Amino acid sequence: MNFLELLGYFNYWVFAIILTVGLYAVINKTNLIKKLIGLSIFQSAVFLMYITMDKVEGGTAPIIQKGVEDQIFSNPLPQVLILTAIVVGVSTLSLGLAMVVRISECYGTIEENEILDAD
Amino acid sequence: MIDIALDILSWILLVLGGACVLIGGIGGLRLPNFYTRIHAASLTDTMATILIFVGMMLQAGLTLATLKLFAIMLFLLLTGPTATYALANAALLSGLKPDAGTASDKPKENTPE
Amino acid sequence: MIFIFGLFLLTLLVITAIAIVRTKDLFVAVMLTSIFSLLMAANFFILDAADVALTEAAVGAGVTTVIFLCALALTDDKEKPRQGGRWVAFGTVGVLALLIIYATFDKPRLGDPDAPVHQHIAPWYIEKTTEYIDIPNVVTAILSSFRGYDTLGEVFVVFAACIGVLFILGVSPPRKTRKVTEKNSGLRHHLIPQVVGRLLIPFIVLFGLYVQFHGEYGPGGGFQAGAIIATGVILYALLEGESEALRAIPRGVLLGMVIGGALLYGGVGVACMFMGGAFLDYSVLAVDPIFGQQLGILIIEAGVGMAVCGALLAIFHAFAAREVLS
Amino acid sequence: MYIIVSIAILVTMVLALVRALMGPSVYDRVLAVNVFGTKTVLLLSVIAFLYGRPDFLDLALAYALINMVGILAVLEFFQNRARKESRSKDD
Repeated sequence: MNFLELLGYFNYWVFAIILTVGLYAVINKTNLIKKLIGLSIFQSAVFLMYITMDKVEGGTAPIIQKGVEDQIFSNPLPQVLILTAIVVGVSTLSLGLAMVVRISECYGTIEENEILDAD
Repeated sequence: MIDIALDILSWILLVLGGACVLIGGIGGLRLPNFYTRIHAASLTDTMATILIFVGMMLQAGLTLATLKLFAIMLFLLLTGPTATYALANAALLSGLKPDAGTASDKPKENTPE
Repeated sequence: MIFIFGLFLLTLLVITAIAIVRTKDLFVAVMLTSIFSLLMAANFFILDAADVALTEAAVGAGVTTVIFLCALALTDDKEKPRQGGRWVAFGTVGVLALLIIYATFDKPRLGDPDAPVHQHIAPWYIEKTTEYIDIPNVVTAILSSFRGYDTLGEVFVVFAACIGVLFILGVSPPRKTRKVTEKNSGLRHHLIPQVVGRLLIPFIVLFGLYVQFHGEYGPGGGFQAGAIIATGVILYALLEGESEALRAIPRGVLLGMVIGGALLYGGVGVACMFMGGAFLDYSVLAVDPIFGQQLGILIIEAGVGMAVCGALLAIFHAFAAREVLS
Repeated sequence: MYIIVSIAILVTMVLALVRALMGPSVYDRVLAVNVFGTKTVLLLSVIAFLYGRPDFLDLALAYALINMVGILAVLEFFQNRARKESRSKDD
């Protein structure tokens, strides 16, 4: 396997690293907002993997141009899935933030261990 | 003939714009304190934007793309300085004083070599 | 060449992600998140996903940052240091990363035209879009016609999240934080943002409408347009104060937009059933099936745009109004 | 030619990112975010031309219009915090 072929996997490695960085924030940080940020990083990693899969060599974005023949188009299906997922991601993220705000109002802190102690 | 002249002109503009972007970036990294770094950032916001976008407009010719490029340039020129103003104001508001006496904001830790 | 740019931007992405997790200051983390979003949009663009990049731009540049900052203003923006348990988590995560990287060697490499994902249904979509729907943007065609059920589901998820936020933040805050406060006047005393912002808002809304109705021909559609228009109104709220924006577009109108958008989408589906087709089969909406498809796509994209715009604005107001009370 | 410009922009993005990671003050980081946003607009426009599909300039246009909102939100955030602090000092 030559070097250029290996570079073809680079996107997946970045996906793996970002995914685990996000996961690290979710499992190790006690601050709830930091956990949510980690969750959104995790989510972005998944987006990146899907969009990586849609690329076709020599392709272009799947918008048909009139009068241009023999275009190769990238795969539109992952794009559709991710396009909606981004907006849904923001609304669910704000749902999480709303819960954190309520927790902070009731307990006076957003550190997980302090909340557990207070209970 | 005109085409070649326009091409060369747009290349010169593009390269100059690239140089401006680079200078601004280096300035943003090297200048000693926050209020001076704003100057470097505003170079890339205005001068580089004008040069690069005019260069691209010359390449695009009279198409819809030129109109869009012009709109992007206009909005960047409007929003860039406004954002910088807002930022400087926010810094001033929370007590970061523009101090002419000292060159660096944290002399001991943050003097760039 | 662009491939190399992609590698470069991806490396920056990894550095930013690590920095976000490492920093103790949550405000800095939010700022780095917005850099992360910019890098993500550039990467999407390089990977040929113009629509997705536009969505990321519309959502990541304004709405996410504003909502995060509102939440930080209501809580605390410093993270407390914590000891112990770090190396266990680090080890677990490291092993997991290595496992995933090992597993990716079975995947087709980037841009491989023979990858399984490009074999089955995707060529059919690209081929048949011209025949059945005849709009240039295949992504919009799939989003709203071929896979309209998915999108309907997503719209209802946005709707549900909006309702959830309104319920959670609808409870009045505890008594001790309630004080008599001066009215939040926004940035009314800052002349330059006032003038420039007032100039920009019409253009933002106009651009949102352009993205909404040009979505069949270029990158765009209801999701992006809703987010862009919501950002325009959020800009107004930042300039004039949140209550002023609420006066311009009252909460009832926002909720009406969310509910109306979702209902419009579902209603088109039911109308298709009444006119003799399947649920969300727009071909029956007009005599010419292609025109029927285009009409259906136009209507449901409008519904999506209304629902997303209303939901994001309602969420923003729920956070921002609380800020005034506490 | 576009290649040279885009490399210059990419290098500047790295420099801005370094500034964002180094700090030292929060404002430096916000400034770096702003510079990064402008550079992304430039990069996206240049890449749209490199691809030869200038109809994708919409993306750069969206960023050019919206990018300021985040920075204004930061200004409002600091303004509110300053006001809150002065109020708690009064009590």
